[in-house]
Amino acid sequence: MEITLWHLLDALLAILLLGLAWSALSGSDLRRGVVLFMAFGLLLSLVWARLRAPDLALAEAAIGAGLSGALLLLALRDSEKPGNRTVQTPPLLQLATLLLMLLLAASFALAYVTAVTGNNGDRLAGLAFGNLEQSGVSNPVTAVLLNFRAYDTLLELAVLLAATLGILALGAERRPFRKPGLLLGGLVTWITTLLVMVAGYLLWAGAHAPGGAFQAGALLAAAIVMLRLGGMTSEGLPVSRLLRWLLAAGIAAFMLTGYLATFLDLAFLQYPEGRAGLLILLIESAAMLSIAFSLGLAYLGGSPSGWEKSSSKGSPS
Amino acid sequence: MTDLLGALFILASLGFFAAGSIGLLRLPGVHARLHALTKADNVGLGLLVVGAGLIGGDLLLALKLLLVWLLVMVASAIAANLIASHAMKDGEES
Amino acid sequence: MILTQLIFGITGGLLFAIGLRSALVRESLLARILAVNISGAGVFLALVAIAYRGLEETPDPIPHALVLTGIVVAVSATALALALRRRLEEADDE
Amino acid sequence: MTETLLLTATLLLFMTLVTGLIRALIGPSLQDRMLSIQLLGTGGVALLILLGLLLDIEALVDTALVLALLAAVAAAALTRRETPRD
Repeated sequence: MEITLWHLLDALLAILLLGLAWSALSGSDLRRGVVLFMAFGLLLSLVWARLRAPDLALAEAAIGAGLSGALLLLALRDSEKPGNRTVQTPPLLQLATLLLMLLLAASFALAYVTAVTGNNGDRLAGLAFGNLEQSGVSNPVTAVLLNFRAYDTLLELAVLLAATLGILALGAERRPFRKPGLLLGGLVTWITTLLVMVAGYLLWAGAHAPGGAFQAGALLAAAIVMLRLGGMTSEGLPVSRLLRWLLAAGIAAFMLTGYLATFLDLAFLQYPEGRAGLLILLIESAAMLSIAFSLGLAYLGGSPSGWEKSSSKGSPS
Repeated sequence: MTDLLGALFILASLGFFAAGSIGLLRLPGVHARLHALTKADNVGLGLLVVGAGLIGGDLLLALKLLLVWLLVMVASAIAANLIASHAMKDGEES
Repeated sequence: MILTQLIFGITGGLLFAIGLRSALVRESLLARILAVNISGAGVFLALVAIAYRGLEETPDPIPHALVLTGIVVAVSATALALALRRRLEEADDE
Repeated sequence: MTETLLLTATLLLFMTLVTGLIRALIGPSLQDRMLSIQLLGTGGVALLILLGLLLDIEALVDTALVLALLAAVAAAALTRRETPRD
């Protein structure tokens, strides 16, 4: 095994990742922890780039460095009273925890070594690359997400919807932000425009280059967040029934395509020959909207104002 | 030849990035540290973008890189302003 | 096995352990949320390291797709946890 | 030759970013720490461009673009104040 400068870079990245994780989790200052966690997310995006995973680097740059950072910085404002829930760990339990950790570490290592060394040459990757031409897109990651393993993505959207419903059930959103000054107002205008443009580009590019519904959705969510931060109380997130439809759009598009396929005597979610590219783009557009509005809602931390009003409209009184 | 010139630009940019980092560490107070960050780093990135454009040798790529640099400049200028005024208000309140 | 795979695989395992330990022993809810996120990042890192094939080779797209969905699920779960925490702190106030 | 030069530059740039991160560790104020994140954002853009050249992945420039856009969102999230409770 030849050691090159690349391995030096790998080692430095790895050490910094571990150092940041350790210092983010040690110490009682939560503000320090959150900022170091943001640095960790940024660094992770660089690591994905280094490991030749540009799709992940894009998603992490939008989510790890931007959205979760914004979420956590806002969470810092909700005061937390220390000492209220002190956990007193008895020595026996500490020992048990240590043993459990060792066991987990051993199984992790075993699984890892098996995954890296086992079954050389006979991997799913070969299958994925072999069928790429029939998938309707030329970016292998998009092909896996929207065609070969579309079930996974459908269920992932369901998880996202479940989390959003949980947040909606928790009550009202945060109080709105103050009206911005001249400078921030300008920033909000041009940055939301750019975010929407780049999101559109990534959605379209996802078929043949890194990008797709997830990255585009995260960028649209960032645009919604930016509008809210700029003191807008209703722009970006449509209240009323439209929001419900948008939240469910991704799953709806998936299910509809899936059932339509069964009418054509195909399996559920099997795309008719030659139409895969178009169908994938349609599903991706719907999924992008669902992801964007789910993450935008997540940022509010509760149901938007006016939600109750619109929900009682439909129910019989 | 263009590769070498590009590499020279990139090496020159490193000096500015180093100045930014050292300034962030050594200068006293938030407002002084803002200088180090927004000025040095943006010049450094500018030089790096020129160097990368030369090495890449592709006009479309060069334009994209230029766009990235402009965005970073505007965004960091506004971010610096926001942080500065936020730090100022904190000082008044406490 | 490639050395890069080994480096990031071990790092992934360690991140998972560091995160899990903090999630179990810390009392602050926010710290626990951070810990679970770091633990998850460790798993993602191990998966992407498995997918890596070398400097010139195209990596395995399947773990990449898995991690991509994982990142989005992680951020939505974090948002739900933060909303729950906010509600909990408000309930303590009353 | 160019590759070795670029790789060395990447390593040196990475080291300067690590130096800047010490500010995020020692603070003292939250704004100081955020400055460190801004530095990592700009430096991260630079590193992504270099990695894009080295690994020959053009999409990493798109990633740099996204990183540049999102850095401002985090700064805004830190500094915005909520409307007072009535």
